[in-house]
Amino acid sequence: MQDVTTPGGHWLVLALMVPVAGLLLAVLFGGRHAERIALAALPLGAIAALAIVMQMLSSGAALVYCLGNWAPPLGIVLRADGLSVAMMVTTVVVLTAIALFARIDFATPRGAREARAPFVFWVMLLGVWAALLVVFLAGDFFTLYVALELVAFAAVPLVSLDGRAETLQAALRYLLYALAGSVLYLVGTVLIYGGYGTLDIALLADRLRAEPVAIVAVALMTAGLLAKTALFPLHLWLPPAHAGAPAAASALLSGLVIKGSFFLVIRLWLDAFGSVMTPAAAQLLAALGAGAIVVGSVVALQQARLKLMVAYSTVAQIGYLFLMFPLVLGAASAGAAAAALAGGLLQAISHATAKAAMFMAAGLVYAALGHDRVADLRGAARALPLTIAAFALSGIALIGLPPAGGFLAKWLLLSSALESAQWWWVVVIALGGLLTAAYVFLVLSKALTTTAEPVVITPVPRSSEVIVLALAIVSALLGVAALAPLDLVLIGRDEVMSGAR
Amino acid sequence: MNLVPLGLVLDIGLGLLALAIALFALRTRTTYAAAVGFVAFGLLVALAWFRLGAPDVALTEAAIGGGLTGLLMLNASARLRATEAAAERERPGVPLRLLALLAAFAVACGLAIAVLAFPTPAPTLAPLAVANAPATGLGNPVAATLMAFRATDTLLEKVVLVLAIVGVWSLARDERWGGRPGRRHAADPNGVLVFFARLLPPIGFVFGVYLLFVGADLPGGAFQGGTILAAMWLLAIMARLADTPTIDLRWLRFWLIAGPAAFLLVGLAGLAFGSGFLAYPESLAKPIILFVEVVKIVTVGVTLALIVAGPPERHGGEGR
Amino acid sequence: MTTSNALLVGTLALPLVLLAACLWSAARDRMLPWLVVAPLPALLAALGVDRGTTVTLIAAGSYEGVLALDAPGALLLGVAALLWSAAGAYAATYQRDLPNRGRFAASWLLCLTGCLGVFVAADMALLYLTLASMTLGASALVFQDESAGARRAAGIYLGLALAGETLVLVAMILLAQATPEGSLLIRDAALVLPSAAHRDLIVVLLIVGFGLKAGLVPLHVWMPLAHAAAPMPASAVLSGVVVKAGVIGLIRFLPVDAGLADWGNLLAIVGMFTALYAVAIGITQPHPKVVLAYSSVSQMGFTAAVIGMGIANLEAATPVLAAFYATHHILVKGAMFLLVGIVAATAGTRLRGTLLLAAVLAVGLGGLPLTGGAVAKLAVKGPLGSGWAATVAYASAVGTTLLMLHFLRRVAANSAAEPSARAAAGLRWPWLVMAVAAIVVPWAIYLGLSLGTVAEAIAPKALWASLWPVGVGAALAWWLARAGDRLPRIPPGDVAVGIDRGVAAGARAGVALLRADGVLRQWSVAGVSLLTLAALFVLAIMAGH
Amino acid sequence: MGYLSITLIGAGVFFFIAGTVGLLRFPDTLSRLHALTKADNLGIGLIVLGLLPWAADGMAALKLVVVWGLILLASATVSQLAGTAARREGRPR
Amino acid sequence: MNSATWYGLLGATLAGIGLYGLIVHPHVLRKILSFNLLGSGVFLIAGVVARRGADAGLPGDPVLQGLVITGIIVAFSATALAVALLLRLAETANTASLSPGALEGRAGDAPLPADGSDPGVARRREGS
Repeated sequence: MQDVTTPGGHWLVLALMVPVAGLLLAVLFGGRHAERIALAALPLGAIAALAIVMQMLSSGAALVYCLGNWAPPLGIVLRADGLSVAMMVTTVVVLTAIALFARIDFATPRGAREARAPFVFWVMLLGVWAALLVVFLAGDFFTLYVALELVAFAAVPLVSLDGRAETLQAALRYLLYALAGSVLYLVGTVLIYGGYGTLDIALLADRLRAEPVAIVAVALMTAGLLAKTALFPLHLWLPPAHAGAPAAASALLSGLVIKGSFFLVIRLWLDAFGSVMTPAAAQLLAALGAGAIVVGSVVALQQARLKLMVAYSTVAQIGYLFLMFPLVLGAASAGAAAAALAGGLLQAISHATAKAAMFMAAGLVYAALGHDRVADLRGAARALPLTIAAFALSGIALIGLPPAGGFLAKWLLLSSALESAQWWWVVVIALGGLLTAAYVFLVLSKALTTTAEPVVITPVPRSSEVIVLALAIVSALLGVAALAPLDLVLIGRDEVMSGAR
Repeated sequence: MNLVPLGLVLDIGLGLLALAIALFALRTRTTYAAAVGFVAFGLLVALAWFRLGAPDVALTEAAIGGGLTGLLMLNASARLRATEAAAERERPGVPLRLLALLAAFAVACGLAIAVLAFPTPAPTLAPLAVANAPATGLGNPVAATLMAFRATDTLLEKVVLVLAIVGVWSLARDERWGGRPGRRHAADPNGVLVFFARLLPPIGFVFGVYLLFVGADLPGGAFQGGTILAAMWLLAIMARLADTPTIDLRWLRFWLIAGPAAFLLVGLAGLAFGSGFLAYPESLAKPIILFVEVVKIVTVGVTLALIVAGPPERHGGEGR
Repeated sequence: MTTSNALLVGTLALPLVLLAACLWSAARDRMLPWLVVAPLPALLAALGVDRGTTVTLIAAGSYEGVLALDAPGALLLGVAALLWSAAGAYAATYQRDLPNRGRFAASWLLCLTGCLGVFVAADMALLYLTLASMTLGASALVFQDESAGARRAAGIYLGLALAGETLVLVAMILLAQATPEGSLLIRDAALVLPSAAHRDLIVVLLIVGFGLKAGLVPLHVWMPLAHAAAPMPASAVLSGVVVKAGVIGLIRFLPVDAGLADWGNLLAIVGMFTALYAVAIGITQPHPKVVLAYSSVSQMGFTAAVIGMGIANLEAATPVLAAFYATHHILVKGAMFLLVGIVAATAGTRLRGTLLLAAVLAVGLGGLPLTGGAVAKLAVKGPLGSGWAATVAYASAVGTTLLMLHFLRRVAANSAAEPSARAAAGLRWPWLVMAVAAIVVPWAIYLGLSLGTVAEAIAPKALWASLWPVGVGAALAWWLARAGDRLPRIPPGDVAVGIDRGVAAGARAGVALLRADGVLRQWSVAGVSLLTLAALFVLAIMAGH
Repeated sequence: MGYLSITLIGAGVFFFIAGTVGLLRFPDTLSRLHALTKADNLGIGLIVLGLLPWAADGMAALKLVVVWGLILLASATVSQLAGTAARREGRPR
Repeated sequence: MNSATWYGLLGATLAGIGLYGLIVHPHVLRKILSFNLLGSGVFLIAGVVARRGADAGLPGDPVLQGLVITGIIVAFSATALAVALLLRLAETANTASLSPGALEGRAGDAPLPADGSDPGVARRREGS
């Protein structure tokens, strides 16, 4: 169907240009201004995101904007459906929390010369935000390729921010593996163009057939995206990278960056290649997810350091995200497919907020105790009550206990799996929750043990603890909050969902 | 005379030569030899692009693939000679190498099958591009694509360049931040290199600017021009006729973001005046695009040169 | 907002408010005296609120969180609140000088909120929420004195409890798919259960899920460990009330309906087996708290059997009767655990009066005439019917008497050494309140709800029917006192040793997975798997077309 | 006219082949550089001369000559640098 | 067999060589070099697609050629970042391999304190 700019479409451009303009100004002025520009850009971005939400709720359809007034196939469009809006709002919320948390670690004192780490952090924070907005809004596969590269370019320097050999090697490994993934995605894009003459997702949804060109293209693109999302067995780069980065950066990487390429897999499988996808392929993807849950959780249980354990928890939770594909593609009715999709997306949102809070809490523990060996966390709860409370709340959100968003996501995924009689995924979803509970309660039991005399710690600013607790509370109450806007997620997807049949 | 299709013979010869050099670069022991092989390979691929009827891309491939990437590789392999022996010990075992060969072969076959399975007549946007090119005031449809039809891709791509340069700078040591990128090059003041570095840059500069202006209607463009300007500046730096600026200079930061900023301002202006983001009114299209291109060539030149120069390694003081 | 609605909401509101106050360490350290107050709204609600009132707590989108009070719920709520309050008062003195009393108060309130919530939750999501918070609070209580044994017990308890709740969640979702327009109310779910699509699967999930909460064999392993490891007031509450979540679950979800008759029989068989098996293991245990834990397992098995037979015999009054029997068990078991604390803190010479009262209660559990136990056993005669279940009920009465006498002997054995020791007043009066309640309350309920007339209760035939099992039980107990040492030594939690072996095997598998992960994360292996994955996806897609 | 350019280009190709044979046969770096710069520059010169008549117009011819000039300049500089580098590292192999 | 198909197969072969080199070579600079071979191969395939799309008097599809130019520049920036990262790693830990084992026994940067504490923290404690 021919895309044309819908009313209110310009908000998409404004939402996208806030971080890009902020990034450029931050590089131009540098020093203290970088931080202030980033903190000023966040509310603007939030306003733009809310405007888009309002617009979508009123029009009830996806927002489209033809850039430069060139309609596809020649030009490119920005398209925002329910999925992208939900992810945009989540990104702004998590970024605000991370930015407020990072103001302590990456502050530039008044009058001081520009320092490396703060300048790079704030520029890269805006870079990640801009990149993710392009990932969520772009409607053209090549624009999404450039967005993927933007994500990689913004994420890699965050990993090696403190300049130690381990983080440099982790950053290099991450960059190379992400580049391998990008090239596979790029060759897939080229093949699609060769076979069907356009790269616009909406046009491709009607043209793509199960022909050799399309099959090879989607296989390579999927493999590339899974490499960038670090789905098991392609997760070699994630643990050292996310554990090595400073706390605020780890939260950014684990919470938001991997969601970019995951979102692309949704666009690829459910929007463009809906008719090419077969149940067997969906089962294979979810099988990798199940492998990720088991291996990620079991290895997380055996990690000696807290940040590595939380990183492996990310590996496991990523597997959780991919369980929705066989449920959506194998759903009996469009309603069941929509429920599974909403569940999968809510799982991604719940993981974004919970994992960001958990990594920041782990960072605070590291800063306070001077180490993060899980075995020696004794007395941490008494020394850092708010931080351990935040860790517990985000743990509850990951496990999927009510009232967290994870519970509602688990409920939707389970009901969809039960309705389409895919019993093995029911077992995997249930097992995932129990395994997550294992390592969360392992940490909590260690932290809650009291010591004879209180543990001496480096005082950690109370404001950081409050921010982390606030984000953890948001993720713990997401279950209740997400009930009302659940139908928001499915706006603009009805014609696409039916197309997926 | 043309019993034998000469074009095809040339292509196959060129292809086989490129393949031979690629295999040489793959198998040779030292990385320096591989880097030299790679430079030659880059130039051959540029020739292949001419054969594929894409002069714009050939220019880009020659300037960036053969030139700057080759420069990076040669420089890096020279500096990493000490680490080669240690890395050699971690070469994976034969079974793993066989598996890798098999997997790479499978993907290559998949690509080959897909290439052979392309539909005929090949779907193309050429007629659409040619039909709409006049509206952008540009004769060269590739430039029209880059600057008008997919202008946002180009804007984002320049943001990638900004992130790349900040990423490279982020690798500096904390105490070196604010200093001069790259190492201090030693060069004999009246040696051949200095003579060459005094003679070539003016020609290169003229050629770069020429590429910019000719790019509107013939193969060329701001990227290719910018790359040549960057090469000339690097040549001058290597001959110590110039030195990299300290990274905290305001003008440097300005020129780094000038390209994407110009694009953004033009886009927002378009949005404000109702014609749409990055939509140029028919009459003003050419001047706007030229303005953006001029700013872009300076930005691309400065950014690419400093990306190759690397993170700051010297204090501002160690000047000339 | 009528008073009954306010009371109903108050049952959760007060504990939640106190729990929120625990965020501040200053409030947390001074929270202990408030524990006794927390359950009072629930007690008033059980007494004051008329049955059937419902309150919508949260309304978000298509979901409403609803509280309701039905007959069995009110019974259990009232008595549970009484025990929680008494144990709260007990804990105020028992835990007073511990360094982590703040955390004890916080986990106590969390468990209290969840436990009371389970009795009043009317929709499935709220029920799951309350079950989850009860489990978290209970495991924190078990973990209270942070010894290795406590950590192991808490770990096993948490693992099994979460597994049980997951099974219940799956059953709830299956029910939610069958109820009219996906309503989450438990009442609708119970109505639609017999005709639901995967009826048998749902029933199995419910029985195993709630059975694990109630401690049916073989899912009982966590109870002896947890109840022994927890501090005294916590054990009283865990063993007395927390296990009742399983009972209320079975009562609410399994309607008395012809379709479920064979499942009712199966439940009864498992229940009766649990009752006898627990006694057999209990008598070999030296530690009084472990004996009490096995007694709880046995009584829960018996209650489950009552529910099972009620369903099999289509006895309409089963829910109320089973709840009534459970309330009696709450009162007696709570009193017994408090007793253990008092005996340990008092010299042998001063215990004569207390032990005599305890003996009456303990044997009452077996059905001593004129005690609460006798009335309870009389009430459940209806659902049990006259078949094999009735005879086994007698055997269970004998066993319980035997077990309780064994408990009395064990508890009397380890009273305080030096003669002048006397338990603090703060410990003794909650015990007295519970002891009196254990006798008075069952009678009050029996007559109040007119489950039967006084005449039936004191008819000679009924007295004799409840007396002879006590006599046989006493004789067996006398024999056991003589020949006790010849019985085999069984570790508490009997089958739990299997869990340890399982955990060890799991650890070995974990190390293997760790090594596999190390191999997979080598660069070349990851590169090959990236390309192999691409090839696999090509094959997977081609396979479909 | 055609025959003149064919002979010129043929000669140019011949010199290229000679340069390549020299590169392969000569023992050490310096003599290889010698062979390469001499033969190839002459070869490129002859080819450019051969192509001049075929150039579309004056500008194209001028561009060909400029290309020839730049190649001369580049190869001279590179051979000088390569020579000094080889001598400095004392590896005249 | 026309020249477009030949270059397509060439591109596929170069991609295969690039992937093999990327996986097998332990030295990261060789991996980056192989990555560039892979990139050239992929762009060649794009060139073939553009060549087949020659129409309306153009030797090739200009839209795809524009994309390839953007792709080449992005690939170059990635290579430059990777090389800079590699040089800094080699300077810090004088190793150029990705295996964690390479970082254990080395002088270079002060090794991570055995107790797992983060030197960044130690520095920040004295610094601020």
